[in-house]
Amino acid sequence: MAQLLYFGRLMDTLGRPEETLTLPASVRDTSALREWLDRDRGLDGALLEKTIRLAVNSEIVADPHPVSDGDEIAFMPPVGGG
Amino acid sequence: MAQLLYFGRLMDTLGRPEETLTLPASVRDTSALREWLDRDRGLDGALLEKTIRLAVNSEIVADPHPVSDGDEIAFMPPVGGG
Amino acid sequence: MLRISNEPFDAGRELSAFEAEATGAGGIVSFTGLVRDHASSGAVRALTLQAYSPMTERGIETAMAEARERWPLMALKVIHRTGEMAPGEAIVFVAAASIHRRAAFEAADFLMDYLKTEAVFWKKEATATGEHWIEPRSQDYQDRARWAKV
Amino acid sequence: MLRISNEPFDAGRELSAFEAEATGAGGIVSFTGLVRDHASSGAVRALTLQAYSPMTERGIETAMAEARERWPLMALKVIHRTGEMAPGEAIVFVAAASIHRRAAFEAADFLMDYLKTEAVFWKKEATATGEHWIEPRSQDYQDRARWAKV
Repeated sequence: MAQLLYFGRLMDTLGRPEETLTLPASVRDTSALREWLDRDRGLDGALLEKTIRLAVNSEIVADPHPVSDGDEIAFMPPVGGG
Repeated sequence: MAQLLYFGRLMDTLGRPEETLTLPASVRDTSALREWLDRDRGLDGALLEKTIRLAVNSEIVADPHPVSDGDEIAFMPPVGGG
Repeated sequence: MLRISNEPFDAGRELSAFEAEATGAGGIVSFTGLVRDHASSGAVRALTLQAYSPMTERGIETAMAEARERWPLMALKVIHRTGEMAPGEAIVFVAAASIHRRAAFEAADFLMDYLKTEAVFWKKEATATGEHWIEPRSQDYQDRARWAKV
Repeated sequence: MLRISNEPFDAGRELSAFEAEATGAGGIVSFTGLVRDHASSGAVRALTLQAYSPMTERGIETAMAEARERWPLMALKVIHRTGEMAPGEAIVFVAAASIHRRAAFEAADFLMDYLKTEAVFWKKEATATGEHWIEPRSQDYQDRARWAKV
């Protein structure tokens, strides 16, 4: 099982802040994960935007980065505090 | 009588913060005042330095500026607070 | 010193505490960011800040270490609120102490630019017209780019 | 708001009061200048600041008006000590509030550069080796020159 976290506006897009699921066998990296999840939820490309970055186990990664069950994978829209 | 004010290090140079005196008849402007007072007190040019500015009645002036009895004349070394 | 917390804080009290720690400093610069009361979509009712710990903390600590490398600082402090805040409440407080004021100004300025564009937070503003996620303005990215090492 | 006084002040308390006045501001920048405890001539025992009223006040008020012309400010405050101070005591406090942080940073920075090089004060530092009048460093004049209108 992988834990997926949805931050910022993606929390609204996905309708939840996080979920735990078993990755399909075809999903071995972040690029495949974006595509599969976007299609599975009918998001029309929202997860494919270049400005959405992924973090695997709390490290921001560049696509494609390996993912597997047991990983914590965060979907991060543009950040900014202050 | 004119009132002379000595600020900053000039307070030490002149040995007092201020004094009231009658200007000699020959002293009609700030340039003449600097020269007369410097010579009178034996200051060896301390009052002739370009960095010493004069204020007449609380307005900084450029030499030579008219002075007369009744004026408040301040001798100001380089300023700076903070 | 870094603190990320849901608890409100008082910028004045933080500055006093910071001054007491900054022994030997000649100048202290502080920045306090406040929840604005007006947005383009109307009066602001609330601002909600979301962080991703410990990534958020790690990023800010790295930026603070970079500031200490770039400028000679006696003390450095960052406080950042998370959770829901009302207009006028303090979101962020940055203070930098140094012997000379230029270093303190630049370090505080640098950290604010980092916090605005790279710190791991997401912001949602609630106004009369609903809730809106806010992302950095292009001006924020331009400000941040001033510090790029050449 | 400008205050020149022989009385000690607390920068944190001044920041809290300023924040309460700065309704609608998004950011507040403050600078606090402290009496240093070490000079090249040894440990500092005291610093004495002399002003020439009302020329000193008039000059600072003119610089504050210029800051308000150059940047959109919601509030602006300058406090300056005079008389004798001990190491660690606050000499000067400048605070600027604006909608966006850049204006607040620049206005506070600008006023400090004015205060360091053009404000009508004279400073005397007392150390173990005696008393020394301090004049602006060349760095202070360079900092001030950044704001020249071209």
